[in-house]
Amino acid sequence: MESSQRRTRYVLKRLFQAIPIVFAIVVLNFFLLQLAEGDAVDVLAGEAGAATPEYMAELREKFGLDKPLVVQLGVYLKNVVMLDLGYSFRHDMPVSELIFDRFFPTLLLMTSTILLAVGFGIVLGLVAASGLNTWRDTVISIFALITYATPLFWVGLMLIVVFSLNLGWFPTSGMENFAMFYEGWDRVLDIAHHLVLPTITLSLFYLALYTRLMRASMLEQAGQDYVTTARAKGVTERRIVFVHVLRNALLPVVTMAGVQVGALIGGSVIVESVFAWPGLGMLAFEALFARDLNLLLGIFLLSAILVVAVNLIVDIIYSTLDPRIEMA
Amino acid sequence: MTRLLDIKDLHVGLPAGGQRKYAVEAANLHLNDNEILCVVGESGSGKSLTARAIMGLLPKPHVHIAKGSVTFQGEDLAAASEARLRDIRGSEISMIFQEPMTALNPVMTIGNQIDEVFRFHEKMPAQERRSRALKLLQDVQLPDPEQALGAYPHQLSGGQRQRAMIAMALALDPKILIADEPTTALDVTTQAQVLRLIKQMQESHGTGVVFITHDFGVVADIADRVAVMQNGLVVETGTTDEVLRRPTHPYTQALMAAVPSLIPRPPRPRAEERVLRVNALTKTYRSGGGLLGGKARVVHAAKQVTLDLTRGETLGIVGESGSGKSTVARCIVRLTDAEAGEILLGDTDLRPLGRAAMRPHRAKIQMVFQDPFASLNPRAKVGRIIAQGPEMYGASSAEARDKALELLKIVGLDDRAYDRFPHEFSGGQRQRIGIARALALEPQILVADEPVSALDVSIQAQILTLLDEIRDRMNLSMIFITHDLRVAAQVCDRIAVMQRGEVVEIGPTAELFANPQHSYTTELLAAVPGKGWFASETKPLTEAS
Amino acid sequence: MQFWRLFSRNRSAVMGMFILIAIFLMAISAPLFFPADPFSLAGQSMSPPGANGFLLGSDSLGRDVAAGIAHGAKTSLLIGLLATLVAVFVGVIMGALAGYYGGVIDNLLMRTTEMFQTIPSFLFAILLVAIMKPSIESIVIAIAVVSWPAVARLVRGEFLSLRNREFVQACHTLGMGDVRIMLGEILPNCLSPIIVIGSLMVATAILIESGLAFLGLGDPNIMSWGFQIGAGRTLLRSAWWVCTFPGIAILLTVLAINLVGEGLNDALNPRLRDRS
Amino acid sequence: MNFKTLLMGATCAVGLALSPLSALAQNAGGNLVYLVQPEPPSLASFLSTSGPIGLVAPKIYDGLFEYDNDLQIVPSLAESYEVSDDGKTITFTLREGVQWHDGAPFTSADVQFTVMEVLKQVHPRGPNSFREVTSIDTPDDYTAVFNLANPAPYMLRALSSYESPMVPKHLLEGTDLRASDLATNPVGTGPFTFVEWRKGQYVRLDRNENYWKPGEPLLERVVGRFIPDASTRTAALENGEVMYGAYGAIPNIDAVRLREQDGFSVTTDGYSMINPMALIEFNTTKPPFDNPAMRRAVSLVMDRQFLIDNIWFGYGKPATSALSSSFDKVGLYKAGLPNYPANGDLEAAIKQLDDAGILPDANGVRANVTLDLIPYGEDWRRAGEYMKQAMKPLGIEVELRYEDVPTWLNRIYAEYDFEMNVNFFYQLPDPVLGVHRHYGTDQIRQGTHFVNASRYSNPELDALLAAGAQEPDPIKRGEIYGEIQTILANDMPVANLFEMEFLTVYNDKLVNHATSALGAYGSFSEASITE
Repeated sequence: MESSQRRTRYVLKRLFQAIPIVFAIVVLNFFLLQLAEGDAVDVLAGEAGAATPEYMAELREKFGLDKPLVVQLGVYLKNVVMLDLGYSFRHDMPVSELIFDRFFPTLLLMTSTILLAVGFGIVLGLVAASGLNTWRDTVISIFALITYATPLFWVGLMLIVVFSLNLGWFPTSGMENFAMFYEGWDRVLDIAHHLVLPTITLSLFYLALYTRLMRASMLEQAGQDYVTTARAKGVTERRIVFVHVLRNALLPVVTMAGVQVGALIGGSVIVESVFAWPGLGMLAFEALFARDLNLLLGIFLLSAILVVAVNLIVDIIYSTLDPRIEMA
Repeated sequence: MTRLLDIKDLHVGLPAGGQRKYAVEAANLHLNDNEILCVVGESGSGKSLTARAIMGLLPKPHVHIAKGSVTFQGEDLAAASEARLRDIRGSEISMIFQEPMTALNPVMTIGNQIDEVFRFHEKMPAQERRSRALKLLQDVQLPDPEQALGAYPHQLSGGQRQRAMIAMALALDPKILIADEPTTALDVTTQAQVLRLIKQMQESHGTGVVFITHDFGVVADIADRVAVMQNGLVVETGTTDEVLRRPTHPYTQALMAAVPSLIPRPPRPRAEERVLRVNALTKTYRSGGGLLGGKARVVHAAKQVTLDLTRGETLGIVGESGSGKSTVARCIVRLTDAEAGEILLGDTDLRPLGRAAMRPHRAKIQMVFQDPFASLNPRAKVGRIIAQGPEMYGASSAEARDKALELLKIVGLDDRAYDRFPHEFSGGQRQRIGIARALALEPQILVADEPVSALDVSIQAQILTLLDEIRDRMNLSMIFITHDLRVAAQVCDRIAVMQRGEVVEIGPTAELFANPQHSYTTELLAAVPGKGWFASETKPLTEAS
Repeated sequence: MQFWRLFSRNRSAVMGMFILIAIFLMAISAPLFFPADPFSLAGQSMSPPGANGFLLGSDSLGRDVAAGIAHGAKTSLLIGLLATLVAVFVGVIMGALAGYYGGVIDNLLMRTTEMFQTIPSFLFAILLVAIMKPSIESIVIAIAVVSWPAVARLVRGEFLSLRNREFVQACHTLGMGDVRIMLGEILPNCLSPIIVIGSLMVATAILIESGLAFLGLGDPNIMSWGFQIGAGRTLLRSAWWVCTFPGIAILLTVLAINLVGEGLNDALNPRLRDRS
Repeated sequence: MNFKTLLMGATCAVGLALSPLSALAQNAGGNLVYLVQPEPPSLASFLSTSGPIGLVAPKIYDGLFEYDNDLQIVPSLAESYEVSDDGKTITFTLREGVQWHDGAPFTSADVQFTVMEVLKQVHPRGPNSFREVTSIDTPDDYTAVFNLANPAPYMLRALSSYESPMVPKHLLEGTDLRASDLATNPVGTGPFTFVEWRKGQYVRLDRNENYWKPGEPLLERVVGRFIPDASTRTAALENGEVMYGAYGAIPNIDAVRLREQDGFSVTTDGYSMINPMALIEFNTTKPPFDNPAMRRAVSLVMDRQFLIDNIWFGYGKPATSALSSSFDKVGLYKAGLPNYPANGDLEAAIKQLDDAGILPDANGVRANVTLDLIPYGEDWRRAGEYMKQAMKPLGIEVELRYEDVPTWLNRIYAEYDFEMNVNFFYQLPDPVLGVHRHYGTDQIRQGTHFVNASRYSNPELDALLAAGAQEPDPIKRGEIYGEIQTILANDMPVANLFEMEFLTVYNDKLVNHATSALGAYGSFSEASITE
């Protein structure tokens, strides 16, 4: 009872601490975006073909862009506190609705990527470490480095060419088959089918990181005293690796996975672009170039909250993996 | 009496290209049942590798048995397969290590770690494994065995962890227990308890024990037979009595001579001039707490500590880890800010001084640190380390250089040391450099925080002698922090005993040793290993070497 | 030299270093071998490698891909190095102050660092470049801004552990000033991890630059590998060489830097020294 | 001049629907997925002429007319029209029995409301197209009488579903048009009804069962997909995931490749209404381009054919005048003007500058200029890179500037902070609609996009433009525009580069998708997928 209570208190404390950070991010980005030339109205008018200055002034008034900056920021922050993310200038709908619509695909891609990258990274790192300085180690290290060093979009396009066009195994892009609009389990399968290539592309980039980290971590742990103790107890090498070393070696990997989540939302812009995956990264990218301030701030806000939440989850996972960590 | 183990002509090979070809050379040792063989030696003597070679636990692949045999009940372990060794380890021969914190897997419960021994060697139901583990923990006298079973290593104290390690090692009633410095990381009182436990367990099970240690006190307390190692060679073997009382090899003789006597040296007259007075010094550490954070943990590191120091005197502060002795030292040199009390240097209270106000007084109190490896900047040359003090206080670089060279000579190093980096020196030499640095500012008071505890016993004696010489030559006053009562007996004029942040007793060394007033002092004195073995034979330190 | 002996034990690191040296030489000697402006329309467009006197082919405007790679090497390395230098500079200052002083300063600086780490970094880089308008300077600044927090955290950790080391305390007892302790005593002792993280950061910076270029945020006036890839990506299916060769150049460079980084890590990290 | 009454029965449309191909396709039905690039900001085609809106909205809305590939009028919501002798009254007879997607009947009141309250008020080009319309009478539900101040022959070319969609009065009247729900949930009379728009993914339209054209639409469903990356769009087309891409959705380089493959076709049909022209705008108010010689020199040095061949892969036609050569059909285009060499003429350009006294300095540099590039895709960057190289031998050192859309729009049309700018304009079916906005003094409208950013002002030209707009006689009108083109060829406030040819790339299984002059901005009502 006591530990769950402490955990709750810890979670609350962390969330409480995150509030100023999230707000600082919003304010920072708000002012940064003010430095950009042109505004949402310019874009809308430019796209519309021609618009009179009167019409544009009218639009600015409607969007509240004619007010002093501080007032705009104040209004925005007030709304955020009331859980209202405002209205997207460009899409003409509430930001929360837009973001919500993209949240699921983002989460899907993020989760599958992390799972794949971390999962394979752990396996490869383990294999490499257990065959230190053998051909296995070398091949894995070089493979990991090459996947990391190859520009992401190049990998993506090549995967499309090979697996979609030449082999016909996977669809080129999108999240669903838009000719058929499947429902039920067919839809789940369809989405999974569409998820394969973007996930592989994105995780290839992160794979190297986890492989290397896992390898180094395994090596470091393998040199620890408790491994000698286990050996002195007559425990098999297999158990030493999989029970003793693995659990300790996972700790830094888990930490890294938490740190990566933030990068992943932004880092997926290219993959989302190449595979037309309807994620938040692309939405943010478009919002930036449309000067859709509310939308962009909303996305930054959400991603900040997401990062905080994921870090919290990672901390909790960490504390179950490592009994030395007490949450206080 | 059965011969359990026979080591013949053991050579442990080191990686090619190193300074030495063998870490252990032509070692011949044997072990009978129901006896404790102590392998004793200084660092680099090869004692630990000998122990590991028995178990086939040499750090692979570079260190290996190059030659010789390790016969265990008629079977040559040096030639045994890994699978066979695995069968033997834990069941027939088991091992305990120096640092139980790192030797236990931090993310596994004690119960699980003991359980593994059963699982890998015998088939028995989980229920039985558990009850046997519980029994083991009871046998090693852990206060709450039930709870210890589910505890993680970090939740136990150092002594408890080592008890758990012993329980694990004895789980299957092995014929041989190899103990690699099992008490070195423990406080004296705990050490005494653990040694007692090992002895008890050994006697009740009839186990043969190979006990590795550097401490002759421990050897004296526990060993049946002793093997002395130096630079990979076994230089002398024999019964404890033979080796300790009638050493034949010069190295053994020198080592024995270097063990400081527990009999305090003769008192010296105490000067009138008080150079330092510490009044009611208080320091509290807090951790945790804060916003929504729950209760803060409070540790009283120094509680109303009062001391004084006269010119030319050495005041010892003695205590176990966590007693607050280092905190007091750090407060005095103003590395830590005490929250109450006075530190009177002459008439100036140093405690409330800010950084700038403190600066002119800095030179008067200097410090010598414990760890000769951590206390010198690895990226700075020795000359700079020593000379930068005088330079900061206005000496020209030529003056500072001359000063540094002079100090090098005083601490027994030659001029060439000036342009070298710390890693080119041995531990004892580095400690000399540390002393030279402290002396460079010509201080009145030298605070030495465990200056010899990281050193081998022969080096330790040299450094203690050096400190003594310097004190006399420069008319220094010294505060000497140590956990080792033998050292304290030979260095200190007066001793303050600290426990949990408080000075429980303070007085002249001889009086304190002869007639301790506080029960804790008595306890400490009682726990000193090897009492009675050396006291009568060894001469006072000042006349040795 | 000890360092070199340790470094050269790692064969792949030595190989990486040779690749890197070759790339450096290429960057320096580009004007010798390709004296013309790499943007100049040198001949028949979309020539495959080897044809029409183009070693690595030409792009849709007839620009020499090989010349672009040679001249682009300078830009890409420059962006990588400059961005890393800026990031390391900022990161060291922030991390050193936070780690050395602790307390409120640490809290404040680390919250700031955390904030920058909470913002999706690539997106933030895009935003900065878009706001400052695409140019070498803005790309360098953007990459530095998203990279420094990692350095700051590392340096903070090092300072945190080193500030309580006895040699630092010895300096305190000598009455040495904070700045001198930080710069003269502590910093030299955490150079190794900084060098390692810095070397990897150069590689990451080059990748970020190519990513920005892919999204159309490169400097249009300066030849870089990112530019070539951005300009050649639509040709990937028809004239693979236009974007593949710069891609390989990036791959080799990033690979080489990583190998060297790993080698540095092995050579500079004493904990790993005894292995392999 | 009198316009004759054109009477067109429904027979024509019925005839088409009964053609054997369509009959076959009708059985097949099918779902068409096509490319919409980029994702439209809204679907309010009555508010915005943004290109991607045109790819979706005309499937939902109808206009009064459609236009066939020869730009001839085809009846749509208007079955016929009649122009009075003085050209000032146009009477439209509307189709009976047409329903909005929500079931309400379409009547003349909708036409009146659409033109007077919507298009004339909030449509970007509406105020220009309908500027002569003073009122609309609705004597009955199926008759709409347009009363004009002056004859406006060009207006009849602006009544397509793309240019002037008919919108439902009953849903819009009394609402804020600019914040209308119709922008994201459109209701029209067109062949497809709006179902769903998932941002970032697709917009889905299903067959309108009550469409007024018998037997149409043939397709069950039309889905517009948004794929940001060009290479992926091509891959999706090759893979059969999408079947149709227009307006540069498929890069020319890929189109050229697909053209050679079985199963895919490339066409330039379907763009005759828009007449796109690539060009350079000069800032004529400040040095160095305040000097016409500089502007002429730039126009002279450009190898237009190089741009077409190497960046647009053969699609396009070198510009030879301020007007597109497609206006030749209506007699407005003038050939043989100077300063538009197809392959560039460096010597002539140098001579221009030498004669004007703009001489190179010691380094051979005559001017340092910044060239802004329209941020609408890679091709324009390539064009800029070419131009930079092309101007170098002329002694003009160019710095390229590539900014995002809002920054660029702001710079060119609000701040006027530029020297030369690469851009493209739609010249549209009549110069009044698409060309006048470049050159008229009245079109110097700070803050309004895609108008006279050169700030070229020439009273003589203004007078000619005004005359050209109102001249009903084609011969005279041709003469007026001939003069206009001569002046512009000399003053060159804008250097036209080439007449762009947009490409539609499609899967051969898709048939009858290009039956109107609007091409991709058409309705797809006759399109079908064959197996």
